[in-house]
Parts: sequence; C-alpha cells; structure tokens
Amino acid sequence: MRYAYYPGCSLNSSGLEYNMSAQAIAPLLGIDLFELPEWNCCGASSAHLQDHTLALALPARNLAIGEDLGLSLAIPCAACLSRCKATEHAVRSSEETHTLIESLIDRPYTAAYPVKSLLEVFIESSMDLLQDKITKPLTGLKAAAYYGCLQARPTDYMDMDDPEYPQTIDIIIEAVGAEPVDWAHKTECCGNGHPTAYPKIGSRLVNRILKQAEISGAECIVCACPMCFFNLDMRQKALGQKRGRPFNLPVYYYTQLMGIAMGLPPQKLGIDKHSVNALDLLSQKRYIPTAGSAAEGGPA
Amino acid sequence: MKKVGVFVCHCGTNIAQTVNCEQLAEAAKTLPGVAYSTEYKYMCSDPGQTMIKKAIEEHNLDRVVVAACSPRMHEATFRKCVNGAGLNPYLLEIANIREQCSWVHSDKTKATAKAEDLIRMAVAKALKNEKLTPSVIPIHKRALVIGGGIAGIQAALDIADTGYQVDLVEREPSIGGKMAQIDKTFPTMDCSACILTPKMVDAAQHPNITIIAYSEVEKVEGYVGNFDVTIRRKATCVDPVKCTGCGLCSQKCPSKTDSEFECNMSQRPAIYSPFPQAIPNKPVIDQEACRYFKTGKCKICQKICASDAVNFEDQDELVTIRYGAIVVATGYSLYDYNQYGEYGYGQYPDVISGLDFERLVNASGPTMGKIKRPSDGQEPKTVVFIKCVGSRDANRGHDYCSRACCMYTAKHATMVRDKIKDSQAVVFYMDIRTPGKNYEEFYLRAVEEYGVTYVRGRVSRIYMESGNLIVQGEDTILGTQILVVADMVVLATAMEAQPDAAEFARKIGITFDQNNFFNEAHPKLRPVETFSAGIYLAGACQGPKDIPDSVAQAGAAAAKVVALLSKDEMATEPIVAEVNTNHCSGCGFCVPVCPYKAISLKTLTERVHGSVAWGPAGKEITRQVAEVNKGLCQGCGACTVNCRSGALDLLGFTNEQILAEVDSL
Amino acid sequence: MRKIAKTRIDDVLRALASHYDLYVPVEGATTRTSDVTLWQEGLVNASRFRLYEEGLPLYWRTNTGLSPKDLFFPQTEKMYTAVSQNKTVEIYEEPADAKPIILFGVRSCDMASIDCMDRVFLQKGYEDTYYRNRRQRTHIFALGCSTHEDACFCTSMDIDPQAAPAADVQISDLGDAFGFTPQSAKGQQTLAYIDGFLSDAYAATPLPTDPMLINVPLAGVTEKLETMFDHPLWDELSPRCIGCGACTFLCPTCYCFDINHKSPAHTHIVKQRSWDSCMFIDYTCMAGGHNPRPSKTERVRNRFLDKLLYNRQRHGRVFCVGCGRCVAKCPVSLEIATVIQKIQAAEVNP
Amino acid sequence: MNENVIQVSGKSEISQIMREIARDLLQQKTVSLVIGWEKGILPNKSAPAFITQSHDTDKLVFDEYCYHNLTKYLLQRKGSGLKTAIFVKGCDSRSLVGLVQDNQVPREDICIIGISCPGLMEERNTVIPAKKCETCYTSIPVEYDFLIDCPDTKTGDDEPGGSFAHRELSKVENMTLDQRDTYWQTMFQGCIRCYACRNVCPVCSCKECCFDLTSPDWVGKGNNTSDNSFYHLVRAMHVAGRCVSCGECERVCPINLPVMLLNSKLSLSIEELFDEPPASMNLDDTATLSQFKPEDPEEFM
Amino acid sequence: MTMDNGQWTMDNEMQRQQGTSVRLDSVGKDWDPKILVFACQYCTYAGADLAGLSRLQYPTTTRVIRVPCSGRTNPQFVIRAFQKGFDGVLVAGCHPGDCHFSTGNYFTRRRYLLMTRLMEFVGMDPRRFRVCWISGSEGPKFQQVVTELTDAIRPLGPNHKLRDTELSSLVGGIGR
Repeated sequence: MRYAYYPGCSLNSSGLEYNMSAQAIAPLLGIDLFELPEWNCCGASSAHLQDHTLALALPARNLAIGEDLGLSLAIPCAACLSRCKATEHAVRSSEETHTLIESLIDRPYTAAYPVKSLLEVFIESSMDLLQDKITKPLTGLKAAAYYGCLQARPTDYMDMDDPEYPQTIDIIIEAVGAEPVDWAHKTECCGNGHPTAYPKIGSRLVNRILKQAEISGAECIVCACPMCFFNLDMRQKALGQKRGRPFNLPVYYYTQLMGIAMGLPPQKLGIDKHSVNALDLLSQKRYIPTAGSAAEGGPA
Repeated sequence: MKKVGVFVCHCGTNIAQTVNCEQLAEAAKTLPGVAYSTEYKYMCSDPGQTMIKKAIEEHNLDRVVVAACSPRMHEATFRKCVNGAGLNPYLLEIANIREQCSWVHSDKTKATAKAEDLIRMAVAKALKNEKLTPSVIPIHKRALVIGGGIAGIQAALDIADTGYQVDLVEREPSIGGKMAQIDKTFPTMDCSACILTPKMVDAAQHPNITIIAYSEVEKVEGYVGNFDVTIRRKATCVDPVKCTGCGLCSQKCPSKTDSEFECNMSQRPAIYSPFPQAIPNKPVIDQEACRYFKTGKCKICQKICASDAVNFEDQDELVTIRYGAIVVATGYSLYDYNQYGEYGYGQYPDVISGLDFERLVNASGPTMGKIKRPSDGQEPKTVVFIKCVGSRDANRGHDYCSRACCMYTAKHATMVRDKIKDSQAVVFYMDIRTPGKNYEEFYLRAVEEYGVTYVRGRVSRIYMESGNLIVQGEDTILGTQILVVADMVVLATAMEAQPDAAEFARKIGITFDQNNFFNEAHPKLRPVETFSAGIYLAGACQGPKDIPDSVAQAGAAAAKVVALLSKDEMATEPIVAEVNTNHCSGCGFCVPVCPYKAISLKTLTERVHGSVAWGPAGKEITRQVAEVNKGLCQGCGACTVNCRSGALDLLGFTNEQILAEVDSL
Repeated sequence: MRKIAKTRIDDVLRALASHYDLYVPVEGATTRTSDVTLWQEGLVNASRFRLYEEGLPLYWRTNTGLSPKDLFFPQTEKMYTAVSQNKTVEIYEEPADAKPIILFGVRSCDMASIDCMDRVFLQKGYEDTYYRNRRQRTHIFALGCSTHEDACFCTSMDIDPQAAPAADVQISDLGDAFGFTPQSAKGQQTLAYIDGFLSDAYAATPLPTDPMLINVPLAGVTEKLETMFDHPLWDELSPRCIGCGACTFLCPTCYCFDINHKSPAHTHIVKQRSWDSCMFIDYTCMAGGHNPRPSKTERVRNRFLDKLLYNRQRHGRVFCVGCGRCVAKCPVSLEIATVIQKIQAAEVNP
Repeated sequence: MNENVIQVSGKSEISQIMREIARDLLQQKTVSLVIGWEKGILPNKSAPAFITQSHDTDKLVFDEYCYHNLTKYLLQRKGSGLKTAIFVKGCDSRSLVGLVQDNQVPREDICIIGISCPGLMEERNTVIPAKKCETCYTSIPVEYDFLIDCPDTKTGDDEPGGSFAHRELSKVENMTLDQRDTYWQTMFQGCIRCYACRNVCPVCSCKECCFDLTSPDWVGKGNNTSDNSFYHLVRAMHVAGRCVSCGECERVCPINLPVMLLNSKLSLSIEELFDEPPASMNLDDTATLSQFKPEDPEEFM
Repeated sequence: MTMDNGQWTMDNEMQRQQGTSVRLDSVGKDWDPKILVFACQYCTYAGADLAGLSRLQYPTTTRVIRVPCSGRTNPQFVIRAFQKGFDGVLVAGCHPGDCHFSTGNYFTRRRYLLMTRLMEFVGMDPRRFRVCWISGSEGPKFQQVVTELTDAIRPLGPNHKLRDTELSSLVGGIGR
C-alpha cells in the first residue's frame, strides 16, 4: 500500500526516532511511505490561534497535493493529524468553506482521500504480515499504551476506535507479544508545550501520567506522538528528582517495539537516542543482545 | 332546484358600521340559487333565529347562508337553529363578515364589496353542501390498563371505583413497577413500599380489577369504544389456582440467577416471585434459568409442591379481549451509563446507578439496608453523586431533563449522611431543579441540615487508583479542578423511554416523539389523550415524571376513560373522509398519511365489464380499495390530497365545495 | 407553370398574407416574439399550420406533424354563450369571420382528408355551419412531395403524392424552386396577387417522390372486414393499445367531437365543441354509467372498422389517406398500416 | 439467484435467450402470458408483443428500438391472479418496482426477466442514443427473477437525474420568470391533450384519472392553454417522488413537448430537499409525498 | 429550444391575447389585487379571527377559504385559483409540530416545498404565491403577511400567468 507520508516538522527533529523506526519497518510490512513532495508546515499549535481560515488552508495545501497524487496522507504526528483532520472535516461539511479553501490554496481539494494517522495505517494494513515477521516476541513486557489527547479528540472527526478507551496501540502491544496494562490515563493530556511555558501546570500533567503508569505496573510507556514522547521521556528525570525517587519508565514509539520484535537493531530504530535509557530494559528482557555483546552479535 | 336563504347580521354596529348590510342583502338576491335574502340586527338572538326558521318554512329554503361573525363563534348555534327548522345542520354555511371583514377594514365601500364576495363564496359552497349525519359507534364498557407500575395501578383503581371493569396487564410476574424497587420517596421520606403495597393489594382485591401479570399486549385492532386487544400470557409453569403462594419451591430451587429486582446485586431462584410483597403472589418459572428447562433434569419444585401446581408443559397463551378504552402506562427505563467511557464503561463495580443505590439502602435489599459498596462490601465513607448522566447531554444521552434526579440525589445524599457515620456526600450538579411542593425545602435541608457538599460542575473522569475511585471534575464556581477520592460513586442516570417503546407504539397505533416517549394529543390542553381516540397516557411513558405527577396523570387518564365508558354509544363528527370505491385504485397512498390509522385497504371482488386481457372467462377480479373507519377519522383531509384520482374526499370540505368557492369569485 | 426560387418564398407569402389569412406549415411549438423566434428542437415532426408571420420557422420537408384539419374543425370551438341575468337567459352566438383564407402547402394526403371531412360535414344532407363557414372561404395550395416520412404510405391508398386535383393551386417541388399551377378559378384569382414575383418555368419537371417504405395494398380489406366483427384478431390486437388519443387527434380524417360547456362565472355558460377520441374510455359512456364499448377490444375494433369499413359504407371511401401520422406517432405501434397487414393475414372461417 | 443470471457475450444474443426463457415459462405453464417486444412495420420500429403460445415466442426480439416500458400493461391483468412474465430494461424495472409498491401488481404474480440494457437509439436518427437513455440511472434491472446479463451495458448518467437533466433544466432556469412563462405557455398551448403521456406513464396507475372525471371538473374537455397547463403541472405533482425517469412520457408526445423537464425538476428538488434516493430503486421505499421528516427544510416561517 | 439572440421579452401574441383582461382589471395606483387564502381552521383561520378581535387593519384584498387542515389544501386548488384570475395565493396553516391533526402540516410542507419550486420553474412569480405558518395566536402575523403580500403584488399588476384568459376575454366580450 502506498501512502503520501507527511513527516511534518517534528519527525526530523524532536521526533527523529519515530521517523527512523517507521521508515525502518514500513517496507518490511508492505507499506510504501512516499514523502509528500513540497510539503509545508501544517500550522499546528500556532495557526489556529491566529487565524482560523489560515489554520484550515495550510494543511489543505498538503492534502491537495496528496489528492493530486491520488494518495491518502499518512501522518505520524498527532498534532499534524489533528489539523489535517480538522481541515478535511471543515471541507466536507460546508460547501462554503470548501470553495473558500480552494480559492486560497488555488487548487482543487475535495477531501476525496481520507487522511490517516500512521498508527491507523499500520493497524489497517500490516497486522497480518507483522505476525509472520516477528522473530523476537516481546514476551513478558508490561507496557502502558499512551494515546494522548490529540489522536482521540475531538470525537466528531478524529475517528479513533474509542475516544475514551482506545485500543489501537494496545493491539500492537499484544501483537508484538507484550502485555498491555489496563490504566486510566491513556488519553490524558501531557500538556503539550506547557511544561516549557508553564512548568507548574505542565509538569503536574506529566507527573500524573507517569505516576499512573507506574501504579498500573507498566515497565514502559508506548506512544504514537512526538510531543507526548518528548514530554514523557525528557521530563522524567527532573520529576523524579523533585519527588525524591526516580522514575524509570522508558518510553517507546509503537514502531520501535514493532522493529525490535521483527529483529531490527535498536540503533536503526533510534532507541539509543532516548533520554531515559531505553536499551537496558530491552536487553534485560533479552529482546536484544546485552550492551557488551552488541558489537559482535548484531543482527545480519 | 336548490333554494338558498341568505341572512345578513349587523351584529349591532359591529358589522354594520363598516359594511352596508342592506346592500349586501339586496346583492345576495341576485346570486344564482338564492331564493331569499334579508338582514337583521342580531341574527344570533332569539328573534333572529326565529326569523331564520320562519324563512326556511315560508320559502322552502334548503340551504342557509348566515353572514355574521366567525364560524368558530356561532356555527354551532346556527346549525342548531336550522336543524330546529328541519334542515340538516350541515346545509348551513357561514360567511365570516365580522372578524375577517368589518373589524379589519375601515373603507366601507371596499369592505362591503369584500363582504359580498364572502357571501358569494358561502352561497357557492352551500349549493354543493349535502346532508351529513353523524354515525354512532357503541362503547364497550371495559377498560385496559397496560403497565402495572404506580401509574397503571392508580388508573386501574380510579376506573374500577366508578364501577367499570378494568384489566391491568403487567409484563413482569408482579405489579408494582419501579416504585417497588425504591426505598424512600422524596420529599416526605415515606417508605415507598409502605405506600405502594397497600395500593397493590387494593388492586388485587378490587372486584372490578383483573390483574393479568406476566403478560404482554401482542396486537391492538379496532378503534375507540371497540378495541380488540390480543394479550400474550406468558407461560408461568405454575397453576395460579392451585398455588397457595407458600414459597417452598423458591426456597428449594437449585438454579440461581441474578435478580433483576435487586439490580443484579443478589441472586434469585429460577422459580421466583420478584419480591416478598409481589402481587400476584404466585411464583413463575424463569425458563432461561431453570435447570429442568436447560438439562431436562431436576423438577425439584414439582416434587416439593404440596398442591401440585407446577406444570412444566405450560405454554404461552393468546387471548383476545374487547375494550372500550386503553390507558398506556408502560413506564420508563434507565439510561445505560456503560456508554460513559470517562466513568469507566461500567467496569468499576463501585460506580453504581441511583436505582442500585435504592436497593443498597433498602432494608429488604441485598445488604439488608446497610450501605455497602459492591466491590468489597465495605461501608463507603465518601460517596460522590453525579447528576445529569445521560440527561441534558446531547452528545451521548438525551437533550431533556429527567426531572426527578435532583430530588432523589438529594435524598440519596441525605441517606448517606444519615446512615454512615463520618461520611461525606459530594454531589456534582449542573443546576438544581426543584419545582414541586416542598421540593426546594427538601434540597435545602440536604445542604443545610445534612451537610451534603454540592459542587457545580461536570465530572470529566473517574479512574481507579490504589483501590479507590478518583473522581476528577471541575468546580465551575471556584474555577478549579478538583479531585475527590471516593469509595463509591452514584450516577443519577437519565430516565428514558422503554427500549421497545417505538415498537409498542406502532403496535397499538399511537405516536411517539424523537426520544420515543409517547405523544400526548396536545402538550397543554390534552395532556393525557393520544391522537388515537380512546387511548390515554399515564406516567413516565409520556415523559420523565416523578411519583406525584405520575399518580396525578393516572387519575386524569382514568377520568377520561370513565367519561368515555359512561356513554353507551358515541356520535362521531360527520366531517370525515369518504372513499369512492369506483375510483379507488387501491394504491394505499392515503394509508401512511393518516395520523389516526383510520384508513385500511379492503379487498373487493367484482365482475368487470369487458375483458380482463387474456383473463379467465368468468371475468371476476379482486382488487383492493381504501376504507375509512369513521370512528377513527378526525376529518383533517390530508388523505384527500395524497389521493391523485380524488377517490377520497372529505365530507363538508369536498373538492367540489372548495372549487365552488374558488370559482365563485 | 410559374415558379419562384425557394429562397424567395417569403415574398410570395408576404403578398398573400396581405390579402388573406394565410396559414403555412411551421415548426412545432413555436413562439414568435418581437425579436426572437423560439421553438422546441427535436427529432419529432411536430410541425403544424399557423397563421403566417414573417420570421416563423417554416417547414417544407414533409407533411406537417399535425394535420390541417383543425383549421376547419378546431380542436375546441366556441359555439355560443348563455348569460343569465335577473333570472332570464340570453344567448349570444359567436360572430363569424369573413376574411378569406389560404391554406398553403397542403400535401396530397391531407388534400384527400379534406375531401373526407367535406363528406362528413357538408355532404350528408346536413351542413355544419361552423365547418362550412371556414371551408368555403378557404383556398388551398397543395404541395407535391419529393421527400416523405418513413411512415408515409399514401401510395397504398391510391393517392398521388405529386398531384392533388381538388386543390386550387398545385405547387410542385422543382428542387431549388416552387412551381405554381392553378387548378381552379379561385386558384387563378389568388395567383394574380403574386404573379409579379413569379417567372415562367417551361418544361420544368417536379422532383420525383422517393419510393415509400410501407406498402399495404387495400385490396379486399373492406370486404374481408365485413365478416370479421367477431374475429379473435381484435382480442389479439387490443391489449397493445394504451387508450390515448394520439392517433385520433393526429388523424386528418377523424371527425368526432363532444359538445360541452364551461362556466367562467356563475352567470355565464359557454357552449363549445371539442375533439373527442373513440379511444378514450368515456367516449361511449352514457349518463347512467353504461358503456357499450366497455373494453379496449371493442374500442380498437370500432376504430379500424370505422376507418376501413363503416366510412366506406357511409361516405363512400375508406377514411385513411396514408399520411403516416399514426404510424409515426402511435406510442405502441398499433397503427393502421400494421393493422391492415394483420387483417390481410388473418384467417377467416367461412 | 446466480443460476438465473444468463450471461451473453453481446447484445445480438439477447433475443435468442429471451425466446428460450419465454418458451420454457409458457411450456411449463409457469406463466400464461409473456410480455416482450416484436419487430414493427419498419426496420427502426419495434412494438410490444404479447405471447401466450410457446410456438409464438420466436417473434420476440430485443434491439435498440425497444423503447416501450411494458410494465404498465401489467395493470390489465390486475386482480386476475394470473401469472405474467415480463421483459424489463433497467429503467423499466424501476417502474415495475413502483407498481408493486403502489399495490397495483403483486410481486409474486410476476416473473421479471431483466435485460441489462445496452442502450437504445433514436427512431428518427438511428445513430443518436435515445433521449430517454440520457437520464438512465440504472441500466441493470433493480429487481428480476431472471437476468439476461449483457456486457455492453450503458448507463446515461452515473447519478440520479445527473448532469444531462441538470443541463436541460438550466436552460429554463437561466431564463427570467416572464421568459419561462412564455416558454411554457408556448409548449402548453401546443399540447393536444391526447393523454399519451399519461396513458403510457407506469406511475399513472390510477383506476380513474382525475382529469377524466366530470365531477369535480378539474379540467374542461376543451383544449385551452390554461387547462393544458393545469394538466401538466398537476400530473407532474402526481408523479413527484415516484417518477422513475423512464422518459416514456416525452418519447410518446406527438408534438415533442419537454414533459420530462417538469418531472426532472421535481426529482432533483426532491433529492436536494429531502436527501432521498431516486424513486423505486427497491421494494421497501416509501413514496416521498407519503412521508415526512420533522427536520425537512423549513422555508415557510 | 432555440434562441436566435440573447434576451427576449414577453411574447407579442401573448400580450395581445391577454389584452382584453388587462383592460378589464383597471390597473392603477389604487388597483387592489385579489388574493385567495387557504387557512386551516385551527391555526390560521383562528389567527385571522384574532386579528379581527384585536381590530388589526389590513387591506381588503384577501378572501379566505376555510379548510380543516393545511394538509387538505390540494395544490390543484392553488393552480385553479390562478386560472380563475386570482393575483396571489396564500396557503397557511399551523406551524410544523403544532398541527391539530398531529402531522398534516408536515405533509403540507413537503408538498409545497416542491410546489413552490415547480411554480417558479414555469414562471410564476414567487411573490404571488406564498406558504406561511400562522398560528391561532398570531393575529398580528396574519395582518403582517397579508399586508406584505398585497404590497408585493400591487406593483406586479394583475396576474396573467396560468390564467384562463379565454374566460376573462369572454366576460368582457359579452358587454360589447
């Protein structure tokens, strides 16, 4: 299956690991991520605070390019996804908006090809193939699936399987042989940019999620959004210091776990780049060779 | 030759000051068909009416046009008047030259010209008027009440007390309904059972009431005064005549299943009465739970029954009974809060509904009245109440307010504070609505005397943390987020229509609204009638209601039933639709248009002239034609417009009559 | 013979129109406005005779879609008005017009149909005043056919598509010109008005008529029909009929009418007559509801017996002129040419 | 169902299959009458055929001139209880569904032999597709007992009342009100009230038509533009929501009136206003004017 | 249809035909249109009565035909009214949801949504033909609607569209 891959600005920066892992596993699972040519910023987090029309027009251009290619967009970043889905919804539900947007981007856009999250793409088209490709099932790993807020809401158009109790990441966790834990904060907000701008509010939100994950017995958190990943991974150290007891919850993208289960080297998936050491847990569980033997025993 | 008399009324000066009545009367004389015309100061007065009667006799008039005030004012008066002179009342037409002419115009010339036109129209129509006679339908003096909750019981008692026979149909093994499950009633805190069960006993012992429990209405045919209702008596497997109600069978029954009456918080046997005071107090066998029906072995109850009442061969039975009137009191059901993902999709055992709570505090309930939380049987110290779960929530529930929740939540919170030492009751609410006698006072008591904490805001999420429920919400008055660590959460779930309400409504021929509550005929003026004559509503099947309102409506419905049954027969308005079967093609377009289900198709067999192409020699065909039930038809005429060939026409407002009016100008 | 180029025909028409009410064949459903002409485009021949006005889209190709019969026998014709005033009734006759009429471009088939109509309205011992009034002041210019409709079969009816001896003037299609030959004194007289536009056409020969596609010789049909009243053929044919009036209203020889009235006001009654169709179910329906032709079998039988047998008995000729209108327009192809074939093929038991 | 679908490789084979099916049905006495088409008097004419004897089935044909929607003929057998087989094209099948919905024809009495339609040609210009095909919405019958499945199937528009109808309508809609009036008055003035459009219309299934009644006298027997307008407008309202766009009314009009324009206008309005699928696409539909939704558009406040 | 050149105006012939009736209805500043109102007896007829009880003044242009329900108002009546020479028609009934007969006016609404479009399609000026919900308590609305309708029609002059001109010319013809 071919998709127009829209990395957005974060996948080559803060979300590099997501990009690496997704690009690494996609071809193995029969998914062709063709990068959208001449893509522009989706405007997330700032455009819709400035100008509502602009906030629709920015993603519309990308969507129109995709439509021109006859491809659905596959979007890894939850914020990009949210903006694109918002545009798609607005164009579909009002002929007036539709005309306005087309005149602004100066090309036709009919919302004919549904926008998909990368998560959705993997769930829809690769689950069967995945079963054949798994060489190292992650047996015994307890993982908390964390979806964040943007993938699930607003419920009108985000089409998550279940906005209050989503299952898609849990399904992937099960598929790679690990054990998803049941916990209450799957869709709680991680605070997005707030931990930087308003540390008091932001860190409380992150803290709450980490604490609940810990209580649930999870050994790691699995997410599907670069912003969530960033917050949960990078803030752990400071929050641990603050409470006087460190958190030790490696955070993975679901694509990374899929890669490991398929026997790909962790470096190729960017697992060596996390703030919270994410390699140790994997080697402890013997999913990857221990750090010492890595040099000689890398996969072929 | 038809002879029309025209009578122009001055109405004092009301008409005469802007309309030249003498001129009108003169002009009317020149109209075709008019044989006599005159004017008078007050046509509706005695002398005026006498004048009309005399003119009818003297001039042999066979149609009368009165030009006067609105027909809505005096049509009945003048119909009676012409009838007094031997004319059929429907040969009268009124020209409305007061409300729609003299009072709204000031130019006398133009007003007079318009009045002339109005008379011309009335004469043209009158010439096409035909005699109409009301038809009479007999009233069968027996009433059916469907639903044995408090509304149904009350309606049945009220009807029965006036001397008419009433059948009370209930689908559960016992009457009593939701009220039987409730512990105490607001605002008086009477014990619900203490006030309900005497009424149940009254109903059971009333010589005019027959309780048909464990039965459902299968089919309703007929119309006002003559409903033929088919009732399915479900197999109870217990002979009600032989059974003494000793209860031994229930005690010994080895099959257990969740008790619906106890909101699945305890178990009951397969042969059971739902609760100790059940009426009729004869057990039934729940075939789905019964070991014998599942495995073919057991029959313990049959062996143990001293009076040999258990009969495993019992079958459902259909009976058809004729009734003159029907009261629908099928009640409500509760919103399934499992749809609220943020409240845990029903996976937290200590998040319960208000009705569950009623059973928890009830002395005969699963916990003998001790408030214990379902998960571990501990006494909860902090109980959170959340209102408007499914009510006033267009996204997931219903738009409407369920009306009773504010009060019962106040009641529940009070009971928590009352029964549990050192307890805390926190109520999350959107608004407090207490529009009933002593309701506001009751709520204030909960706040002031019992110290219930009211927080204005919605709860966004409930989750478990270390075995406790964390209730995360917002206090919109303080503008802060709050977290409450609760031992138990009680949801005030919305009252909603029974799941099978729409299907039931179609079955018996009444309409329902967008929430599947049954429609009253008029929201203000006919609150207990339905659009189907002879069918009345009582209780929460019509919309969310508390007990006092349900009882009041039941009484009102009973009064309507009694008024209907007190007559031996009923005259129906003769302005009804009529089918010309020669023109009717049987397309049935009229059928769905009729709001009263007054039109049905019947099959005719007839010989046709000429040949049915390549038909049998006999040339006899069957065809369907529409048939109007004059008892049900209310004369709106909507069917006539959907009848392309004009085979359906509305008497009193026929196509010919209306065209005559159009053409006359 | 005198001729005029087809491109100049408007000169002739204009000249005639100044002396006569001139009716010419015009495309169907036409509206002539001050600055534009509008007509319904389509493959169907819906042309008809209309009062000449300059700029109307004229139709010369074949015979007109609607026959010229309505000029003598309008579809709806006011007869008189009764007015009731002060309880008395007065009758007002419709005033008769006197202006002479020219009917320009009538084909041989329609010429024959006018003969049929004359037999009905003028020659049966009673003269229909309304018909006579129009017929008598009409001069007819017949037009010979070079092309014809697929459905035409006048030759089967012994009609010469090139010649209509009963017309006052015979027009011949000379290719790029029309040739005029007077055939009566009236014809001479009318041609005098246009003589200035005409030039001599010595030895010009009209274009020949294309051969007809339908050939249904009538020989023996009438005689055979005398024995076929109860023949099963009618039961076999009639189901196909949908009971519309297209054939009768298009037929140039159908002459049935119904007298009815309408009432514009309480005081007025207008008596009028309008075409009726024997294919309509209520045609023979009597006041009490009895209908002697209750089914299509009787109605279809009647129509064809009438055309091919009864009228011959009554008026001395078969009332079909092979104009092909019903053949072209019958929605279900239950038309006279097909029926003649079926009659010929039918087996009759002696 | 599948064994009742007979695949043919081209339209020339359809006639042969028709004859075989008809012969079987008559021989086995499954039906007592087969309604189909036969050749007419001219090569570019076909005509309705009524076959009661199996040896007559060779008369049956299917070619590009089989315009006739035969379903209305079923009314002639109404109430007789006799079984009839009928050939239908895609468009005809919808009107047959309509007749069943309108309680005029019992479905069980009819054996429907569908033909997935390769398209028809104009009788008077045999290279132009027939006008009725331009508004075709389904060339494959929506209901059938047997289907002669021809691969050359052709549908005019891929949407109900698709672009063709829109184009035709816009010609009138682009006029001013007075121009429209003149246009329609011109058309209605020409009408000869032969009632062919009504009599051929499968949706006009009334036993007695209101225009034939003398009481009430909706239209006079005389022909005048006003009464002609009344006839056409009212007929359009009567078939509103049930018209299946089979185009028969316009085909049979001897003077070529644009009768279908009125019907298309209403069909498209219905689609726009009430968001309803085209009429009679399946047996469970309810006619537009026999139902309502409380949330129907509100223009009359 | 063919149009030789762009715009075209009202047909001469038609104007000629209608000439008689134009003269009949002496058009002028104080020309009053004739408007037929179909009023359902439970709402609009009551509303009109209420206008009377409140002595609300409106033009004398309307003639009301009482029908039990707006659902009884056959569109055929409306065309007939135009045929017979009315200059405007108002069909009025209870507001949807308030029908005395529960659902009648919902059917009215459906039917007339189509009917208004059809009438406009054949050239009827929408200002001449209105459908309006007027309840029994809306006396002022009745006054307002008929006043507006009268004011809207007056400048349009007498209606000729769909009108049976033969009839009016005939009525005129008698007098000569």
